[in-house]
Amino acid sequence: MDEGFIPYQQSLEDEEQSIKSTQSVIEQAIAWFRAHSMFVLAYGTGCGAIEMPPTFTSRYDIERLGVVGVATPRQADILIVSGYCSPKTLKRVIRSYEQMSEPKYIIGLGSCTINGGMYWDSYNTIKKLDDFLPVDMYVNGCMPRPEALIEGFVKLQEKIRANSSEAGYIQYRTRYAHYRANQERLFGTQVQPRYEENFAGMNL
Amino acid sequence: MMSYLEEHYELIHKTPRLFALHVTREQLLDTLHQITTHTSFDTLSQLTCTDWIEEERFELGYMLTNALRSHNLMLKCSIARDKVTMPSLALLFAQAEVMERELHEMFGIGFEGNETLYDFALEGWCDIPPMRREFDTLAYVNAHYDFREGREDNLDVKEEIKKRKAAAKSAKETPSGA
Amino acid sequence: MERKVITIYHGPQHPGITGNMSVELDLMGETITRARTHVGYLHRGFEKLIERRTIIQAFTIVCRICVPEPDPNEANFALAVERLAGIEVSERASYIRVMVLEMARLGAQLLWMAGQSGSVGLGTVGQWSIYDRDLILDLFEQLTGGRVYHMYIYPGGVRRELPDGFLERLSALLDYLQKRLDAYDRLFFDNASFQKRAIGVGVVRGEEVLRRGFSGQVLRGCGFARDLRRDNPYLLYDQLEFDIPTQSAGDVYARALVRRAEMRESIRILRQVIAQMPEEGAIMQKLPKHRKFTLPKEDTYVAVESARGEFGYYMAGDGSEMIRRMQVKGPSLIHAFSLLEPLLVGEELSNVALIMNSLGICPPEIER
Amino acid sequence: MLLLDLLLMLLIAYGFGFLYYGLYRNLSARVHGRFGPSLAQSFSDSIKLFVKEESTTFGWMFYLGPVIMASGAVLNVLFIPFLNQGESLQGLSSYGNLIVVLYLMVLGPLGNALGVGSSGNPFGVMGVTRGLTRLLALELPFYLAAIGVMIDAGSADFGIIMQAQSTQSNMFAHPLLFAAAFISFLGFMGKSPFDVVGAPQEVYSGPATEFSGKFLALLMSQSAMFSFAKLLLMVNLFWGGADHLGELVAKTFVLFVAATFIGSVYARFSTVQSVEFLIRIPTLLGIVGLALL
Amino acid sequence: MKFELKNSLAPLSALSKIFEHPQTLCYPEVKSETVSGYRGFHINDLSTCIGCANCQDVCMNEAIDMIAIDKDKNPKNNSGCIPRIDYGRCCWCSLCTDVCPPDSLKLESECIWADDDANRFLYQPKDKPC
Repeated sequence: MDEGFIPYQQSLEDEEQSIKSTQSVIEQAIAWFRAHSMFVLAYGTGCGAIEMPPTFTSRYDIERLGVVGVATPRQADILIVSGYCSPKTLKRVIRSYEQMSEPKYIIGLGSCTINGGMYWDSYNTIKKLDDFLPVDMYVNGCMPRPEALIEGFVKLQEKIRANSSEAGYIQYRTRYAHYRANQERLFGTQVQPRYEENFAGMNL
Repeated sequence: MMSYLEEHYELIHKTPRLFALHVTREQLLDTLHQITTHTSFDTLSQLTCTDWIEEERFELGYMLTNALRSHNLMLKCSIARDKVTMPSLALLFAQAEVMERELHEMFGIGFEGNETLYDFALEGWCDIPPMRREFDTLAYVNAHYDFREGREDNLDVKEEIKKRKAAAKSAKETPSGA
Repeated sequence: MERKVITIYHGPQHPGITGNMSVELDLMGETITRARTHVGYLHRGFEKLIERRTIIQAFTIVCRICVPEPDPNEANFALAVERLAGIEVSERASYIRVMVLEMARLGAQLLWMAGQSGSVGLGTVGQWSIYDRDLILDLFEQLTGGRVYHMYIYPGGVRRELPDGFLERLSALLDYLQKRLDAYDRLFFDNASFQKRAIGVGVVRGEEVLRRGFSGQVLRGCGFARDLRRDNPYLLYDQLEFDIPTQSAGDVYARALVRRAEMRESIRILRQVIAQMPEEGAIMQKLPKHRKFTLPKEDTYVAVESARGEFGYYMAGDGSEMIRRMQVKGPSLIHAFSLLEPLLVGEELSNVALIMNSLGICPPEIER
Repeated sequence: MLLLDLLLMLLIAYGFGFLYYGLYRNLSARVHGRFGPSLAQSFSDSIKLFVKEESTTFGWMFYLGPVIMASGAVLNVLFIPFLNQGESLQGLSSYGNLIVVLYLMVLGPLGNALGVGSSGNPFGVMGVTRGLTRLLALELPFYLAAIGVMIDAGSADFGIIMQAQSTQSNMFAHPLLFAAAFISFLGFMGKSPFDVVGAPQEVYSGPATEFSGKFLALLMSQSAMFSFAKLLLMVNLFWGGADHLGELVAKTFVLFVAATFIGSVYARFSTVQSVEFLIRIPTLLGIVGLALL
Repeated sequence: MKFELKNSLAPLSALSKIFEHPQTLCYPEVKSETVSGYRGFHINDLSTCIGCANCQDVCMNEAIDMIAIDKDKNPKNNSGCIPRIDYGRCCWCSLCTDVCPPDSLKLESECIWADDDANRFLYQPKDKPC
């Protein structure tokens, strides 16, 4: 473990180089459009929702990157889980995530989604978000600054353009049993509609 | 306003604008009735409960404030920690209904006359009421959630110091002994 | 002809909700027949966590209780600990605390304006007011090192000295905000279509408004000039002169006008603080080590006027270094239940977001 | 030859529709004091939505709803002539007249009602009922103004209407009629204070709540073309049409900027309020305008 | 409600904003300069850190682990351990920097980091002389 954060930049570039050669031009074009037009679901789940207004309005204006807030999960591509998440909120977050149409991504804000944050010993918050949902990008901070949130979107754009095969929504389909087991451990068995009915026919 | 309270109840002066008085569970309703009619303390601004587990009692605090919001009066009423219900104030104060719902869920205190005692913050909670002192939140967390790995190489600094001192001492003896 | 009633959730995932809570509405057409508020989405069990932390450790978690305006929580916590432990705070530290509280109030009012105008579709006001609030957050960044969560008002004083040139930058910002408030008057408060939407909606009147424990703009909107900064003064508010703006109509527009006047009052207070701030004075009292800082077996009640109403803290010590019990009562606990539910009956669905923003309902402080 | 003409008109409407939609986001961003997205952002949004998968479908009527709306928008574009004389870009206007276009403008909300009705989402149904009640009130002043223009020109045919304005365009000849038509034009374009149909703070985005993926892309494209058609209609009826494409773009741009700026500084009326407002002042203007003909 | 012309036309004055320069900080292109004293990532001067674990004791999030160091930078470091911060727990309250006796643990103002692998957030403070 050398000091600071391992430089994330070049680890992504060489991954992109290796994938770019295998992608056809059309796939690269589609990935470009997906990266440059991201619809975020208007759902402030935790205290990070206080840093979204400055990011989406005139001070930091994330619409320059093509990011717009939309009202319903049907129209959304990205779900921002902003900070801690109580089981009651997690049920609604999972339901919203499952209603979104693919390809869909999750951004986890703050340290509470990584390892429990400062509510690590609270009986009513979940500790690791990626036990229950596939998280595509974590943004560090308590609460992350608008610039950090934009940095998260920029890195997510690179990841979308890289069109990597283990993106979040693919993992949610392939490893659904793992996520389902964790969800049932928390909520009991009969709560959620089983998500896999509507991808039963698809080739995983 | 203060004169009425002085003669009728033994008042505790906590600060120039904060008073307290103890009342038992039976006298609660008519004391409240007397206070709200004779003095200007007619608004319930907070309903608190402190769990004194070693003295086996819940101490309920009815925070009253006057119409000018300049003084506060704390009505403190101690009850046993379980199987005791309190009279509901939902008819006297509309805001008491939600406060009682919260205390019912967090401490398990029953309030007769308050029909809306359904769940306030926790959904599908099947453990003992969480704010009671005997509920250990860390044990609950370790039972229901698991943390991220990768932090096992934490060392206890005191043992390390002892080990280094022992190593340093043994290093000093061996050259002399060798 | 039996009218069909459907139940919808103005739910946690909704652009028109002021945070993460939901209102269950029974609708006949678009008219609401019954409303029930559901909270608990943001419950983290603050009071349980505080019983596991020493006082200085609990100080850092307290400001996370209410997100739009964290500073009244820090001030409440510091005042309660100082009253129980008997700590005296220097005058300069009290002046800095008043400055921080008034700057936070201005930021919260600007954030309210964004929510209120968003609920009637006026996006432009929200874009401007959140930019102006961000200028205040820049000053907080230089002063405390944090944008939203400052962790600055410490039991016994404040944690850092003012950076040099801070008061000049603050008064420059106040002049800029004074001009901005006139621009908001033209665009938002005197906007004919906002007046058409806001006048006569969500009316709170009547004598028993005081008995039901409402506070803040709800009281001042229907004629009662109640403000804890003057009725039950704390810190140095009795040495500053400011007046309490009130309106008489008691509807959404009256509460908006009250907030408009309060923003100018906050600027006036901040100017007095800049003028009267003493130059020297210790900003922090020496406190014992955090494992040995104990509170006596005493309890007290402290209340601070936040941008939305009275924020009350009950705190009880038990002689150990941990706080025995701390209970927080924000204004939204009363406004969201015993006021919002009867107020929404008979209203149109399009007025739900309008009324919720006007009452200043902030869900994290309801269930903590 | 006609087929080529129709295709060219559709391409122009599609291109300008998205250009204006991108321009709308940029202009309102500048009023907000920010840069806003690139002009082609709306175009890339619709392409992204085309390659997305829909999360749910509610039977064949749910499919047909957006198709009917798109057909309403396309027919509107084809029946309104782009230029006021000459052979090219006349479309089907020789086969129809102003009354046919006014009838076709109702097709969109009708398709919307059918599609959303089959989805059964309460917010979608609420959005559609709001749309239909507001449409009722919007049509009143617009039809008065249209009748005034037809009486003044003596016929409902676009060519004659535009010929009659060769000396002085209707906007200056009958200012009251233009004012009534412009206020209801704001409503047709979905600009505040009449954008109650898809108000996100109230009914999640109204009729478009259930549509996702390709449906949403179709909705975006047809609303872009439909708004270009309405701009075209206003220019033809009240500004004497356009001799060449450049003049057409200039005139539609002016009307578009006026609508955008008004839309970004006014709050939104509720459904009842917008109906009450539209019945009083714009209708009065229309009646007085008719009397002064 | 009577129809006041003044109130209906007042909002149009807001359109003068289009002539002013937009007030946006374009983050990815223009990196805004960081404020001195902003609570960002940790830095720890290993030459003065004595491995006393005061920071671990005061941190209520239990975010700080004391891990053994390979190269012995500070002879006075009698426990041979230095702090490592778990950024899945830290709340940047900087209580640890207040209680650090040799004042070796500090917060720099660099604070922007996004990553798609959650296990990369165990942060080893950079060794910077403060």
